[in-house]
Amino acid sequence: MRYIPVTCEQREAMLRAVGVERVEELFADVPEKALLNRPLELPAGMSEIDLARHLKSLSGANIPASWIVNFAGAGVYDHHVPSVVDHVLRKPEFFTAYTPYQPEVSQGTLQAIFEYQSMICALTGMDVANASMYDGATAFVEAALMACRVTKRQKVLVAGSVHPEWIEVMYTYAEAGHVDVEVIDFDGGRLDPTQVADAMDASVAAVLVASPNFVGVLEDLDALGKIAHGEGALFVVAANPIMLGIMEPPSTFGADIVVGEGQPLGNAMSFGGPGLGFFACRQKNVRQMPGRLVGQTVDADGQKAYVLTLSTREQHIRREKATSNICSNHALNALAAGAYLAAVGSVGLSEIARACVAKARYLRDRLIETGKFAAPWEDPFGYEFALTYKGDADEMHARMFERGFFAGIILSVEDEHDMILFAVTEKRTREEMDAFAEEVAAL
Amino acid sequence: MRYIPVTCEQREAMLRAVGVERVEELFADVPEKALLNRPLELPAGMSEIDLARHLKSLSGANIPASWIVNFAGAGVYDHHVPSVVDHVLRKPEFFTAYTPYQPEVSQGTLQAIFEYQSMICALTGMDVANASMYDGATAFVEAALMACRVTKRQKVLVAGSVHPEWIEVMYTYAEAGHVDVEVIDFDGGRLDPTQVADAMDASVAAVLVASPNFVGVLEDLDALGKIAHGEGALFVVAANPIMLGIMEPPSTFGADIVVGEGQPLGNAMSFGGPGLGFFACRQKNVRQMPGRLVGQTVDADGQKAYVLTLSTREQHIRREKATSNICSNHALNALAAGAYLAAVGSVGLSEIARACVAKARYLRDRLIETGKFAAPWEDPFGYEFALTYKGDADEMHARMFERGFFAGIILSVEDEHDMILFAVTEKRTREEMDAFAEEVAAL
Amino acid sequence: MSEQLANTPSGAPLRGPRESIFDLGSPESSCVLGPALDVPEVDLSEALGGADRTESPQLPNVTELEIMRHYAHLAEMNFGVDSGFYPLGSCTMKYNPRINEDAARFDGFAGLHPYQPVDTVQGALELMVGLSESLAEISGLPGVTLQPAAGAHGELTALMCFRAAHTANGDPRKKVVIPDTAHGTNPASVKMCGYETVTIPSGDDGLVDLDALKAVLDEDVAAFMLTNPNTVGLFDPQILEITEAVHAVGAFAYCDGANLNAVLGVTRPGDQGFDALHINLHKTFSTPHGGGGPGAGPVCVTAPLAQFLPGPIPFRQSNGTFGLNTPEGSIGRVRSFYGNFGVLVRAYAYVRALGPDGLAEVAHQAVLSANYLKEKLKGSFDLPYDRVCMHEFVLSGGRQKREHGVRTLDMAKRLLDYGFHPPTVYFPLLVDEALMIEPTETEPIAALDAFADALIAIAEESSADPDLVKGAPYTTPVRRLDEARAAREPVLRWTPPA
Amino acid sequence: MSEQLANTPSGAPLRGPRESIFDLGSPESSCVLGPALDVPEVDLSEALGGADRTESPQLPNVTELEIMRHYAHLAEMNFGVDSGFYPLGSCTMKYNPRINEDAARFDGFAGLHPYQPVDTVQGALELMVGLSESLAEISGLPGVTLQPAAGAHGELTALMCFRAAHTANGDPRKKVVIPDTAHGTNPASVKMCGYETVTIPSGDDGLVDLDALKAVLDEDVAAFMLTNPNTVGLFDPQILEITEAVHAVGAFAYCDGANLNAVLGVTRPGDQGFDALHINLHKTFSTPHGGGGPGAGPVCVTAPLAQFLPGPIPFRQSNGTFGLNTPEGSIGRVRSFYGNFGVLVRAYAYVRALGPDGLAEVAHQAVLSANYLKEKLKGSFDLPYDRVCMHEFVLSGGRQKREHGVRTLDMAKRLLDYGFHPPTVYFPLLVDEALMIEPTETEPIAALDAFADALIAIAEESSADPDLVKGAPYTTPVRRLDEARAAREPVLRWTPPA
Ligand SMILES: Cc1ncc(COP(=O)(O)O)c(C=O)c1O
Ligand SMILES: Cc1ncc(COP(=O)(O)O)c(C=O)c1O
Repeated sequence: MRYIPVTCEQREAMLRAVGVERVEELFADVPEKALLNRPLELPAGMSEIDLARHLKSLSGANIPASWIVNFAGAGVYDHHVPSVVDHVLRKPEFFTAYTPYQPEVSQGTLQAIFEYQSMICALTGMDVANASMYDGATAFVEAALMACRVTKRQKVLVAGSVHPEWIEVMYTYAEAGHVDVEVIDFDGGRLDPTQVADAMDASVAAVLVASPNFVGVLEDLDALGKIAHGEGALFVVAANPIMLGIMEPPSTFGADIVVGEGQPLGNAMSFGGPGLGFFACRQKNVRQMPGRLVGQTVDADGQKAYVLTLSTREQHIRREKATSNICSNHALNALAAGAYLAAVGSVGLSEIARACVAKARYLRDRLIETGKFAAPWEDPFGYEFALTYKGDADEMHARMFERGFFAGIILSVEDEHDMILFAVTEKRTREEMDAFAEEVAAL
Repeated sequence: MRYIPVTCEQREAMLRAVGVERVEELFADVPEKALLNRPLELPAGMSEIDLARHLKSLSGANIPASWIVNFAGAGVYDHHVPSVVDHVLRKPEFFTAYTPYQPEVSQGTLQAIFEYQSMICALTGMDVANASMYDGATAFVEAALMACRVTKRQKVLVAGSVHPEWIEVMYTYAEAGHVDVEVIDFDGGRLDPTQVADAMDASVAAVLVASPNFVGVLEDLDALGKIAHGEGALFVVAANPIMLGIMEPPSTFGADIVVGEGQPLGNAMSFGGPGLGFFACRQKNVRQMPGRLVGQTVDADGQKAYVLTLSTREQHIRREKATSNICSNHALNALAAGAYLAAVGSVGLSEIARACVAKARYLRDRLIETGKFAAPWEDPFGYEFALTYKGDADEMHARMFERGFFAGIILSVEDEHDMILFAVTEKRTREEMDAFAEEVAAL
Repeated sequence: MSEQLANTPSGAPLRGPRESIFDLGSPESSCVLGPALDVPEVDLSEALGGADRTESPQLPNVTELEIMRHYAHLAEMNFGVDSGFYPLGSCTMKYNPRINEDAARFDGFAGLHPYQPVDTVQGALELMVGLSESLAEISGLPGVTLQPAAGAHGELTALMCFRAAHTANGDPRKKVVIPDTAHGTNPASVKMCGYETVTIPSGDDGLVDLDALKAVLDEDVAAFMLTNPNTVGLFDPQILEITEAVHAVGAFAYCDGANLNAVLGVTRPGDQGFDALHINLHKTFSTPHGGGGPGAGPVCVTAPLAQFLPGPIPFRQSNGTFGLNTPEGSIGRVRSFYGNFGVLVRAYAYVRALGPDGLAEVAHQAVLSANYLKEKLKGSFDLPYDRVCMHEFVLSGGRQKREHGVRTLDMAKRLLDYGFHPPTVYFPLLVDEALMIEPTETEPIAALDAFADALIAIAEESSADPDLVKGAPYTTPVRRLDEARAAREPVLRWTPPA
Repeated sequence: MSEQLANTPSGAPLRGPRESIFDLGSPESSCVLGPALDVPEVDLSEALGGADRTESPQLPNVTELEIMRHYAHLAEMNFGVDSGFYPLGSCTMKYNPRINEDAARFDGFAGLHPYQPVDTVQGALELMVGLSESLAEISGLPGVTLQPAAGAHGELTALMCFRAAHTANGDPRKKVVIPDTAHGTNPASVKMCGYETVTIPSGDDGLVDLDALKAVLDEDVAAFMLTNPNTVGLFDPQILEITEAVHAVGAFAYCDGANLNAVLGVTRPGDQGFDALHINLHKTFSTPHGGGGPGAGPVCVTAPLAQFLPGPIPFRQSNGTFGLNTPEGSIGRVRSFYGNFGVLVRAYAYVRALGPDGLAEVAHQAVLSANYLKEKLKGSFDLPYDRVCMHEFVLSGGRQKREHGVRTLDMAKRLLDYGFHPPTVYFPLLVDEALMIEPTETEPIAALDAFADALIAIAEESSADPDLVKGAPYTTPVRRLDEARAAREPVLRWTPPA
């Protein structure tokens, strides 16, 4: 049988050693009523050849965005993954290991995560980063929960310009837990700091914003940070890690917690998962931080070595008093992010981010030039921007997909003002953008 | 610069340490007239992103046979490669190593090759197998050369039913060297042993045959071996390694040397290269064998260990007296073959070979049923067979390719008797074969 | 020999601590640069409204060679299932099939954007529906969400559904009951879901004390969470009574499915009376643990609870195509997008590879292998629950501690010298000096025998030469770590040498 | 510590000899079986005319887990470029870029059958033409065949072309001249091509002794083969005189291009007067060595020789498409199909990645790094040719042998303890106790420094404690091997235990 090395004779010998005749006897504790007593109703098992064919056919029933000219972003970005990254991930000593509970034989994972933590600190300007969260959305929610613990307050102000799915997740958790969520109205472009100031009071545990925000615009972090701190709340910033290669780190604007979706750092789009939640904060709040942390120490011979640490924050020690219930996290995605950042380095990351920014502007200009698109606002942005489309966006989108273009993401459909969100990564070429603009114009 | 870690400052320091000012000074030995003194006329270097796009577009300009319904064989076969094989090959400790000259840090390669040698012996029934040759064709020629050395004779009889490219290679080497080649006429189906017997005399060093032969038919090895041995010649058999899972090993029929193309054992088709020449012979002739050999010995602590051995046969020691000029061989392809044979085991290999044989018969019957094909002979065959086509084979082939079928290989075009060679591996399904037969019938 | 070893600088083939990647390379180098810019440059300060960086982030600057060597050395210091036997109880460290790794990387899966038009991702949705249907059949619980990113996330999701159901009934509740053998994520999830944890002690037999349970069950209890088979490796024979008692007070019975491997195709949580279950695909369904994730923790629920599941949920439309849909009463999203799709691909491939017979055989062999190992070891260690076990069993190092002052931790470390990954230790808390051993079905009998021999040898060493065991490990890349120092003076990031 | 080591059975994390794969598993298991048979079974004996197997071949029967573990352990015992510095002279052990590995595996390359219709393999042919054109430009020799499978195969191919050319001229010849520094494949190829080898001694400066060469050149000489830069790492400054002298007697000048890395974009063999050259793509063009291949040994020749090249040769047609063609006077095929295509893909990617500037920089840095290392080491070892070297240089361990009885082999083995792969030793034969060191351009300066420190330390150990060095290595998976026994009582295959 596939993946099971024990042969019939060996099985007989094992049964004898255990003192039973049939393996079914070992399940005597299962009440008769609860026994299935029939085979599972599932398709029969497959040989590897048949399985490979089946999986190829399922994957062939999709048209991957990565194969066409892809202008979709909205939380998942089509960046180039350097070849080394996957070669690192394929090392079985990494991917077939469990959480590094036995540090003596887990220095590989531990050191890699320690290095990842250090890189996230370098990007965000924070003092400490954890070993990973599930994704940007859950990292964002955990930041709100942590802020409540730190401030001993219960209300959070969430910018309406944050990814709508993240806000939904925030509401889901809030429903079940003990956080009150207030979402600051947003009607495009930049968040209005005065609206945040108006909602602010001494009951607020945190102000949570994203910059670039959902529509790609950079928020006025300086103003927002001051508003948060003015009432003793924490300032939580969700950032795009590629943009952090060329943007001032959120620490500059007083951020207390920086989170984000780390997928752009060497992780495949993979239909939206697994991604990578990165999470970083100030040293002083480290004991309220959720998630795993790797620290440096020495071994019995005095050699430098790494180990999971500060675990008294965690569920396996503190149970219901833990800072989070997280156990398995996204270590391999963090490994990818570390390998990615090592591969690009500070020079490469800044070149990549600059290319994205320059190309996004190029496409925006070209599309506006066609006369079919208009800019709804003129705020500074990264490599994602929204335009209104003078026509039926759904139809345009469908027709362009047939032609091999993923024409961004339709945000809203409103007579002659359908709004579309475009992302442009370093993978896009001028040629592709020109072709897209021309074809859209010709529709 | 890509792949070069030395920075400008470091380069300056190195130049100072070496005592020159400019790196050009290090090339002072190159006569002025021989200096290029201009940049090479090549396309400018590319970033990895651009390179990846370029390579994707080149590969996209091909229609891989592996993606369509492929009935082509003729020396390269579309077998399933178990997933583990490539995972083994991707281990950098294997693929980034050189020939294992330092056995203390090369036990991985050495043991893997030793195991490969053992598996080839198991399949062929021979006593010794070498670490690999370039491909089946060069292994075949080396077998002829070795037979000349062993017998101290100079003429070889080559079955006309051997792969025509192999015969061409034999002629090329013969031209340059000291072998006289006589090719035994072949006009389809099985070689006629009496023709071989007629050509036989005491000047013949070897009789070389392939079974299955180029048109898939199994030769009468028993008769042929006796003819060879009757005059003191060696009997050289080229075999298909998948078929060796279900066929009597050539040793049974007195083969002295068994060679073949090992591509079917876990190696990609890869447009015909790199393949794998396997080469095995009797113990008594081992010192006349070409190529590398791994042997088992012990280390200073008495532990079992492996090492390249009997190298006094080889060029780096014996120079012009060596048994061959081969140095780099196809070690990684041999590693693939070893991993493949370990993955399938004797049970799996026989299942795979049986499936090929059964499916080949199914397709043959279906095609003959259409009335458009006829069987030119009824000799026993493996999983490859020739049929004549009552129509324009070239046209049929082209039209079927458009429909996603690689309709075998056209051997000869002759009015209403175009001959086509079909191979059917375990990857082909009844559904595909039925579809092919129906579509051909409907042409 | 030891002098020469000491004499030897740490070069490549020696396994030992490595330089940080930050200490390699040099400021200038970068192996992956952006593409040649084919559009006009922009002025960053202007483009970013003045928020451009003034100082570049301190990232390593290395070439590919240095990266590959660095991670090669790190990998060499790691132990995975591919390295050897890994009987980490509760973690089901089975073989991770390679074809699953390949499939997850197919462009047609890995290259999908989550917001692609639905008609361009039909294969992905079909796969998710196929996996959901399989998990429903395996669990006996028809409602499935594939969204949760891990087991703990699944627990929380299920609890949120319970809360929503009770709330919808106008019957909000405050407490969740768990046994003292529960995994730490259970109480932590309870807390995150805004409930209060009530812990009940287990019976001497390691099973649920039904009376103790009944004593705490009341109309304020939202749920009882049970790992079944439980964390001492026993299937609770009173399971039907337990779930009945829970239902009697209008509470839900939750199954922590971390141990589902033991009962695949033998008994289904739904048939045991559970209302909800999370499944760790990274345990039972062979997806790799990745050194700590990503995993996936799908949740299966009864039909009435299905309306509360988080959305969107992929479903099969009447015309045979596939769509995405959010249930009416959904608790909302618990994460972005649809789940850890790359992990789901692997699990799907596993289910299809094995089929019904294969899955049942997994359970049979996992349980047989555990019992086989238990029989071999029970002479040398205390065995708190001496009965037939499921896929894992718990030994106690109590005897070794009492008689020789050797602790379970010492023996675990000593196992490293023998080339084995240690079992889970000190969990469940219930058992003194616990060693929780889960061999899984994918281990050859030779590995089981060798492991048993090693552990028995260590038991002998513990009496013959306790200090030897207490000083272990000796042969690992690093020796025992100063964990106290790590926590006392936390160094959580690299900093440039002063 | 050594007792505990000794005490420790060989488990997974310990590096040391492993069981044979034949000793694992059990007769029944097989991890990859054929597909479910969807056509009628056949009677094998009948189908195969009675030639069906009576006994199944003795292959290992193992599961995937056992395979992956086995090869994981084997890999751990191996040293590759990814493991550390690998200054193996004459082998150009540079970094093997990973994108090249990926590209060679693209379905659109790896899935091609060699007999596909030409219009379905245009991308493959374009790649081959692009590579040929690049190699022609780099070598200054316009005729290119990509067929040869390795350097030695290229040598033979070129010699066959020489033979064909002389024969075509009605001027068949008998001898090929080589210097005593020639690589072993040179005389072996000469012999395989039916020529007689004439070896000339090198001058004291390690270079061609022009007089000695002229003395043997006559109308019976078909060719002179020279590695340039040569195998002691020197570029022969008389190269133009040498090739002129060769041409003067109607012979061909052949360049063994194993050392082309030193002169990429600086000087071209064609411009040095060579008529033919083989290039080891697995050296200069970064394709991995694979533990002994596959490589590729394309041959570049002058325009007049191009007509003799083996076919088929991919070419660019006037309409911009690509075809395959065999030259008129071709020597015929030297192998099946078109060459080691998978290797060609990698080399092509490398040339495109670097471009003209990158290639020249490769040569510059390779030569600079070698000279840098030479300067560091020349104080501690004899340096037979004390002048600027190319990409590699040769030291002699003569001093250590004379003064302390420590041989070059001992020092090479001792380097293993320091974590480095040793240089090439005892080649070229010309130099007593030779150590041939080629750092390549892809090594960081830190690796060069560490290696120099190690070799200097070993020179010191050789005088302070010669036995220490003579007993090395100590820290490798196995210690020094009994090679004599391997040759005396050859065990060349696994046999079942009696
Ligand atoms: C019994 C039990 N429950 C829950 C979990 C948590 O699962 P995860 O790590 O996937 O969040 C674990 C993991 O170890 C477990 O063993
Ligand atoms: C100088 C020289 N010539 C020829 C060769 C032979 O090349 P290959 O191993 O590719 O056949 C080598 C390989 O080491 C070499 O160093």
